[in-house]
Formats: sequence, structure tokens, C-alpha cells
Amino acid sequence: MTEQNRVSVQLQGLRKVYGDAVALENFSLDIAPGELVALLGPSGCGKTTALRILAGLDTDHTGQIIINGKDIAGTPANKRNMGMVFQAYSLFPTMSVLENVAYGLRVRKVDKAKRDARAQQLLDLVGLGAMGKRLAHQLSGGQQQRVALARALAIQPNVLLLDEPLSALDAQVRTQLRDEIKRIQTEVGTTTLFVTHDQEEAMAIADRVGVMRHGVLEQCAPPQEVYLNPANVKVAKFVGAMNSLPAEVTSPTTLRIYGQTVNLRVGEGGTPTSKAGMALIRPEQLTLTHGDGSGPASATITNLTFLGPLTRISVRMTGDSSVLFIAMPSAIALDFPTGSTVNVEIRATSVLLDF
Amino acid sequence: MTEQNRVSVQLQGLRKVYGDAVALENFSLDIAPGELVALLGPSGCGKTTALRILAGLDTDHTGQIIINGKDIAGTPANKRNMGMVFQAYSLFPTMSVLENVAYGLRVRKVDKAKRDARAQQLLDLVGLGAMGKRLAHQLSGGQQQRVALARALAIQPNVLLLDEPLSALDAQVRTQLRDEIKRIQTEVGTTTLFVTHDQEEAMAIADRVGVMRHGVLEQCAPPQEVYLNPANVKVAKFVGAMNSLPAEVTSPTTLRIYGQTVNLRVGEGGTPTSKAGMALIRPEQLTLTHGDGSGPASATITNLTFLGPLTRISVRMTGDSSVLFIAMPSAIALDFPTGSTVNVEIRATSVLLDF
Amino acid sequence: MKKKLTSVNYLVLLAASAFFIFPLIAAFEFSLRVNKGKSHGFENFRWVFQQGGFKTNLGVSFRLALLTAVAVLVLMVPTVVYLHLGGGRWKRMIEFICLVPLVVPVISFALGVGTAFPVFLQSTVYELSFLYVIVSLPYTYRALDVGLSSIPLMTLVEASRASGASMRQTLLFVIIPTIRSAVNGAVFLAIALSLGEFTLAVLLHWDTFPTWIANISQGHILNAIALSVVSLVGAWLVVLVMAVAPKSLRSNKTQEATS
Amino acid sequence: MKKKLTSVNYLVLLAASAFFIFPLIAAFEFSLRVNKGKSHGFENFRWVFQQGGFKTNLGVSFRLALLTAVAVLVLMVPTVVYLHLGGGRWKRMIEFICLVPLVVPVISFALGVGTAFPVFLQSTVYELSFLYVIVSLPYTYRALDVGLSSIPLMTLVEASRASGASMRQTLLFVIIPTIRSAVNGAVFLAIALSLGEFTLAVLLHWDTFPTWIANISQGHILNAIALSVVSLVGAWLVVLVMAVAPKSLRSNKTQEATS
Repeated sequence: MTEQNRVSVQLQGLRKVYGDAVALENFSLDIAPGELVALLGPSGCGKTTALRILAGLDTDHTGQIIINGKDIAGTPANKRNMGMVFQAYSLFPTMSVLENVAYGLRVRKVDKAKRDARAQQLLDLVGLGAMGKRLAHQLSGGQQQRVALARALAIQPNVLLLDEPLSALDAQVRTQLRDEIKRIQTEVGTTTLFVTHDQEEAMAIADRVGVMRHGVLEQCAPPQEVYLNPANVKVAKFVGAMNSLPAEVTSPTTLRIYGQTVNLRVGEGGTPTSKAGMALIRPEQLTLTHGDGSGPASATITNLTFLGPLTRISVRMTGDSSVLFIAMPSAIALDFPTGSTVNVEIRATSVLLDF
Repeated sequence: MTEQNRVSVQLQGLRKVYGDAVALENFSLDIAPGELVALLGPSGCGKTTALRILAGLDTDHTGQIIINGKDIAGTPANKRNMGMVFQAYSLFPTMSVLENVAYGLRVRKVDKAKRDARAQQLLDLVGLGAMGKRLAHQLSGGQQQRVALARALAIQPNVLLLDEPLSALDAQVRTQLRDEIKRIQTEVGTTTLFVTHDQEEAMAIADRVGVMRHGVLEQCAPPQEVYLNPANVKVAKFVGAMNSLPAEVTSPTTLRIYGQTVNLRVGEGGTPTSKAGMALIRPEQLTLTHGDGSGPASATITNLTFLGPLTRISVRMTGDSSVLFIAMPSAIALDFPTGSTVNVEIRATSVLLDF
Repeated sequence: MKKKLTSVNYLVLLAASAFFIFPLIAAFEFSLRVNKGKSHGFENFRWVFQQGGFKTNLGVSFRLALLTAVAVLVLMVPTVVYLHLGGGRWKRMIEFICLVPLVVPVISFALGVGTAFPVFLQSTVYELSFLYVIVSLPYTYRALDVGLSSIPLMTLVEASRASGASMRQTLLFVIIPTIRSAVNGAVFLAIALSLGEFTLAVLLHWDTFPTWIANISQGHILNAIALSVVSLVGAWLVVLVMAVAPKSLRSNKTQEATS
Repeated sequence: MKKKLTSVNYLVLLAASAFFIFPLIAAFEFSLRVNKGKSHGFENFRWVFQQGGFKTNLGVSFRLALLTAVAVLVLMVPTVVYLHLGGGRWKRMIEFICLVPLVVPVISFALGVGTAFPVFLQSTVYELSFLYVIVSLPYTYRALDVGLSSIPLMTLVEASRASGASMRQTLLFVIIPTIRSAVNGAVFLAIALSLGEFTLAVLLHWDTFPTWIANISQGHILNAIALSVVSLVGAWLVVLVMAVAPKSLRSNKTQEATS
């Protein structure tokens, strides 16, 4: 069911102020036809504001919204032809599931037979083909969001907007529906903006992840890129778990950390201006070997948290008492009980320095 | 702040029926003094019923509830001296945070100076020492649950009961508060029953995890044990992700799976009665090598989902078209783009067979 | 705990029922007394229907009720919806204004407001409808407000807008169907008030069904009781129709939907 | 969208205000007219206070209001709480029973219920309180019901029980403080109804403040208007005290709590 409605979206220099608070500052984002971009950030970072501006639900802003080369900033929400899925409970409670999905066509005065056929097609796509006659309250939360997705897609929207569609759901349903949304979006090919505060969700679903902090888009890149090569210290610290290790700058390209030499990666902040700082290293970039309590990388295991495939080990460094987290495959972690003496090894090819 | 109130809990042969539905069937569980047991299961599995029976909030049941050797089945809820934390919104809205925490002492007629001092001590313990004068609605969800925890602990309860205390919170707050609860419980040493539907939560927090299905306790063991050595096929399939691979029984102790020989582990189901079945292997027990498209373990990569430290790779087996999931450190997964031809290798020391 | 509550519930229910049902039975028994209480029959009722003005006055009251209901429907529903969409800024003030008719005794309305009304309005019995809309304001506003507060109005409106609907379509297709029971409740309250109101009608010297009953009852106590029973049963029928009809319609629809 | 709504809101507010405020101003102006409308002064008001029965009848009305309020507090609050805790089984039936006074015209109450009351009750003006409790039932029940529905009652009760509190302690320390504004609302509704009620008092031949006003006003239209303004202002003061006092107490407490 690939549809022809593939459009590009360009948001240019958006700025939005609520009272004294700047919700969005010089926000620019290009979305390619058929691409799925996820905006990731804590609540209040402006991600939802950006989505609502694109939807036309938030109007007092500056900047351009260009769809297929045409600025639509003046077009009201109901003329923008966007499909939107809300956080929860957005189905019309008095309409059947089929009527909900057909609603956008009904207000466009498409005749009943035609719109019902289209709605049924969409319900089949989201795996609820047999539920068309139910009412919203007869569905589970996950099913309701599937219907909301079908309703958003029924009008063959220019852009699909998903505003935290999974955050009200249980962990298991969330994961399942996340993969489902990705599959459907790939199949239909609609240009999509997805807003979430859940990192794993953003990473798993998006072609590109836009990391937002305080109304500013810090980085927008494929998930691996954001995680493995964060543009700056802010992104590095916000996305995923991160250890800060004391580091000495030994050359323009190398650091010395707990007696080990590691390559320095230069982020947006430029080259270090001081001789020391904190190196940012992920828990899975550290590993352990059994130790004898001597040496600069010596440490003691203080705690183990079993997380299924991975185990998170906390160690206290013998030298400076700082606490580090190490993520290890659980099968290997069995060799390292609480209290044992270890050496911490850095397995990172290059690291960012917070100076 | 280790407290002296360490009691053992024995639930024996609990059975509870709602109308025609059996909520709990022959449920027996011993909790050692100071231990934290998590009951894990989907909604409707009876885990909350077990907790409510222990709390005295659910009364029409059969079976014994023995606290420190004494059966308390006939004691009403307000005489059981249990501390309870609910899913959400259980703080008394008209009382200050301090008054909430002191409430259990107030109804026990402890004088004001004494109970306020105790409440302040508990607020300090949960990291909200400065918030005593606030009202509940002035706190975030996570802070409210900390207060609820302080309130539950203020009465020096025999048992601490936590009924999905984290499920209404955001992912980040959830993880943080989970570790905090574990720390406080270890410090205070109160025997604790924790109910959750979130596997990672149960794994991370509990000394032992009790896996429940349809009112029956299937296994109760330390997290690693449940994950790495599930008692039976039901537990294996419910806890964590699991692949099912077609296997031939080649000897009483070995299986042949995609041309590889793997040790058979005998679970509660006993030795296999048939010559073939599905071997249960976790995604991280599989790994990939670059392949040439031949051989029984040949496969094609169909999709990659980046999950931070791990990447989940889906492959389609060349021979039988079945789809397997493989969890790999993300740094290694970069070598395996979508569409490449690979061989699947099994890295499990022994596997369960679903026959 | 549940067991104990059940028996308390029975007691409460019994007490509440006795409060209403005993007087009703007594009234009905009274209304059947004929021959100075020596025997029972339906003669009082027959007498009632034969009195002059029965039809006329009942007609006036029903027309007043209809007019009041329409006014509530047309004025109040869009107003309260707009208030809810426009944020909470005005809600407090409007709520306060809606409390006013509660604290202003009806008698003050009759005297104070009555004199301030334009004369052309005062020349017809339908001026009462205006007053009834005002007097019922605290209840009708509250019913609609509760109805709208219990639904995720903003999300539904935005979902409808994003689907391409105009505000008019949104109101008609989404909002009103969703709060239909609240709308029914508000209209029903207005009707019940209009049918039974006595003070304003009497003080402004208009004849409605209640004032006619009060009039007729002078010196004919048994007949008056019979009349009160008749008007009561009539009003009950109105409630039943209004309360049951939409529900059975809805359950039919649900059945159809799930079959 | 918000911009448009704001101006609509202003219009609504203006219309609503005009509905009340214009008549009130007119009434006040009327009440100040002396010398057959040739000049203005406070003489009408002075005259009002000098009339025989002002204090007596206002006293009766206030005592009736107090009695009704106490009855609502003692009877209704625990009942509605118990209904909520005992599950939804009885709620529908009770709601239906609570609708009855709405559909039974007050006049029917006066005639039907009045005759069925025990004689010892009928011998005192305070029989009106019983009727006022019944007539206000739909509103007081609804206020308490909405209040209790808006809080997580079951969880609060269980949290209190688990903390070691008895049901009595739970009711006093947790539930009533939490729904205090609903309780205030219910009591206030009962008071407002008692203070302004006319029909029942007149038909059962008791003298209350409203019937006294109606009586006095015969032939003294300007004075009657002044009276209506006085009673209106008096009632407003009652509301203001009831509505503002608890709030300012609360905000003091909050300030203390956050300082």
C-alpha cells in the first residue's frame, strides 16, 4: 500500500514565546519525503511545540513552514491535510471505530461507501480489520492508538504527526506498537514527525533523531550517530547513560585516563582550552578484568543490577573514590561478584572531553 | 538507619475466587526477614491480589498468612502494621507532606513533636527533607511516590508492600526511583513485597523474582536464575525476549539446531518425549559471522533496531525462512548492514526445549 | 468491609425510599377517598379533568417548558463549550455569575427583575421563560460544565480539526454527541423547573398549571391531592421518556455495533 | 483559534452580566426613588427596617436554613460516602430517587407530602426544614457525588486503613477535608434554598422572610423593591462569607506551608 503522497517538510527559523518563556528558538529542520524524524527531549524542551506549529494548532510564532516548497504558515489547522495521533484518548467516543477512521473523509464529503471502504482498508493495515463496529472504550489502549493511527492515515495526509503516541501504554504494548508504527510508516511512506521523551523509542523508530534541550535543536542525525558520535557534550550527557572520568590532555589528540591513553574526539565545542577535564565514556565502553588492588585503574565492585541481557556493575575507583557504571553481558558478569577487586579498562576508540 | 523490625512472611496455600474467575490458586511464598521479593506478571495474573490479601484489603480468601510465626488472616487491615505504597495519587491532598508521613503515627496517638521528628527523619531518608511543608499537588509524580514510601516506612511496618509504585512515572524517573527504593529498602531492612508488570524493574530491584501466570506462581528465584535458568517453558517465554529454533533431539543431553550441537537443559517439564521441538534461545545467546549464503545456519539480515548499547538485528534463515532476533553490542553491529548474508552461531551452554 | 457497607446501604435505601414513597402512597390513598372518606373510587380524578382551565393551563406550562428548554439548548450549550475551549480564565467569573440566581431569592427576582424588564416582554406569559432560564442557570450551567469537564475536550477538538473538520462540524459531529447526556440533563432540569415553578408565576400574576392547582385546591382538599398526584404522574412520565429513551437508543446502537 | 475565542468570551460575559446586572441596577435605582420618583434617598430602606416582623421573620428563615444545613451535613455526607465505597450498585437507584424531587412540582409536595406528615411535625414551622432537605436533595446529592467522584476515594481510604486508621478516623481526617468544597457547596445550596423558598411556606401557611416580603409588598411597590434589594444584599453577604472564608483560610495555610 505505498501511497503517492510523498512530501518534503522544511521548518525554518521557528521561534515561539509563551509569556516570558521561550519555547522554541531558531528551530530549523528539514524532513525528506518519506522520512521519519523523531524529536527527543525532556518535557518542556519545545518538541511538542514544534509539532503543534507544524500541525497548525499553535499559531503565534515566527518562521516558515514549507511543505513541498509552499509556505503554509497562514493555513488553518483543518486545511493543512496533516494526520495527527495524540498521546491518548483522542478517539471520538460516540462513533464506531470505522466511523472514527472515516471521519476525515466524512468532513471532506466523500460518500459513505467510498469512505467506509477506505477506512476498512486502513483498519486492516493496523491489524484491526475485525473491530470496525466496536466503540473506542471497548478497545485496549494499544488498540485505540492503532485506530488513531488509521484515522490519521485515512486522509492520505501530507505529513503524519505523532505526539508521544505510546507514552500512555504499558511497556510491552509500547515496544510492540513502536515496531508496528515503524512497519506501517515504511509501508505507507508518509513523511513523519514523531515526538517522544523516551530515548529507546526514538532510537528504535526514527531514521533521524533530533535531540532538543531548552527550545534548541542540538543535533539531528541517525540514531547510531547521535549515540556513538554526539555533536556536543550536552547531547552526549542527555542521550544514554554516561560516565565522567577525570582526564588529562596529553596532546591535541590524546587523553590520559586512569593510566590509559585514549584518543580525543573534538566535538562542536572545539579543541580543549584547559589541560584537564572529564572524559565522557559510556558504560558499555568500559570493561573489567580481575585485579590485585594496585595500579591507577584499580576498583572495587559495589553493586550489580541484573537487566536481562546486560548487567550493570557499579565500581568504586580505589584512587579517587569516584563511582563508575559498567554494562556487561550478563553471562560474563557472573564472574564478577560484589566486593571483588578489578581493573577498569577503557574500550572506546575516541572520547569527548567536558572541559 | 537499620531498624530492628525484621520479620519473616509465609503465605501458605492462598486461594481467591472472584465470581467464576480464580484469581489465585494454591499460592505459597516464603519471604525471609529483610528480603525484597518482586511478583512479576501481566495484569490479571493475581499478583496484586496476593499483595492485597497480605495487606488485609482483600479478605474473602482461604489459606494462611503467617508473620513471624503468627497467623494474621483474621486481623483487619488497620491492625496489621504494614506499610503500603500504591500505584499513584494516594497522598492525602489536604495534608502537608510532613503530615502525610506522620499520619500513621497520628492515628496511633503518638504526640506531635515525636511524630514530626520521625516524619522529618523519613523525609530526609527519601531525599525530600526540605519539602515537608509542601502539599502533594506541588510535587512531581516521582516526589509524590517518595513521600508515599516515607509514609509507609514511618510506622516501622512489619512488611513493606509496593503495588506497582513506579508504573505511573516517566521512564527516566522510573529508573532513578527504582534504584532509590532498592537503596532505601536495603538500608532500612524491612521485609518487602513488590508487585510489577515490568520485567526490567523486577529484575533490577528484587532479591528474588516470583513469576506469576493465571494465578499460579511459576517460579520464585533470584533474577539471574529466572532469566538464565527458567524453571519451565512458560517462564522462559514470558521473561525476556526469546527465539524459538527448530531442534532435533540427538541424545538425552544434546540437540541439533541449524547444524550445531547444543546441550539440552531439562526443566520442570522433564526430558523430551518427542524427537523434535523448538529450542528456546535468547537473542544475546546468538551471534553473527559473515557468511557466503551456504550452510544450514545461513541467513540474511532484514532489519536493524538501534537500542543504545545493544542493537537488535532481525535475520531470515535461508533454509526455513523463520525470523530470528539477535542482540549485539552496537559497536559490533555496525559490521552487519541490512541485506548482508551471515551465519547464525549459537553461544548458549544449554537450552530448554519446548516439545 | 464490603459486607458491612451492603447492610448500611440497605438501610440508607430504605430510609430514602420511606421519605418519598410513604408520602406518595398516602397521597394516592387520599386522592381515592370519596363519600367523605367512607369509600374509595376515582371520582376525584374525574372531577379534576372536568374543571375549567385544566387543558389551558397545562398547555401554558408545557409551552413555557418547551421555550425554556430551547433557550437553554441554543444559548447555553455553545456558550459553555466556548468557555471550556477558551481556557479557564473566565470560568471562575462565569461560575460566580451562575451562582447569583441561587443567592438571589426567587421573590426578589419577581419584584426586582420583573420591574426592570422591557414592557413588551412583560405583556406576555412567556416572560416567565426568561426568568426560568435565569433561575435554572446554576443547574444547567453546572450540568454542562460537569459534562464537558469529564471529556478530553481539547484533544477531541484538535483531533477533529486535524482531521479537517471546521468548528461547526466539530461541534455538531463530535462535541454535542459526546456530552449528549449532560445536554439532556440540562434541558431536563430546565423543563422540570418550568413545569413546577410557582412563586414567579403567582407573584407576576400569570396563570400556569401550578398556580391553577393552587387556586382550584382552595376548599377542595381531596381533589387538590388528586390533582397533585396527576401532575406528579405526568411529570414522572416526562422524566421516564427523557431518561430512558436516549439510553435504550444508545444500547441498541451498541448492540448493533458489537454484533 | 484562541484569539477568536477570547472575543467571543467577552461577548458572552457581557451578555451574561447584562442579564443580571442591568436588572439589579434598575432595581436599586427604583429603591432609592422617593417623593413619587422626583428625588432619590434612602427613605424606603429606613421604612423597611421599621416594619413590624422584619427581625422575627428573618430570624425564622435563618433558623430554618441552619436546621436544613445541619440535616444535610449529618444525613447526606456519610450516606454518599458509604454509597461510593460500597460500589456502584446502589448509585443508580439512589440517583433516581434523588431526581424525584426535581420532577415532583413543589406544589405537589406542599399538598401531598404535607398531608402525610405526622401531626406533631406539622405543628411547627420547622416542618419546612424536612421539606427543604427533600427539595434540595437533587442538588446536595449531586454536589457531594461530584466531589467524591473527583477524588481517588478508594485509594485514599485504603492508604489510610493501611496506615492504621479506623473508618471513623479516615472519614474525619481524610475524606471530609478532601471534599470540603463539595460539602460547603451542598450546605450552601441547602441554605440558599431555605432562605429564598416561598411556595412551600405560603401553601403551608407559615411566615418566613420571603412570605413576609410578599405580604408587605402589597401596595408598596417601591418599598418592596427596596426590600428585595436588602434581602438580596444580605444573601450575597452570606455567599461571600461562605465562598471566600474557606478559600482565604486555605491560601493562608498554603502560604504557611510554602514559606
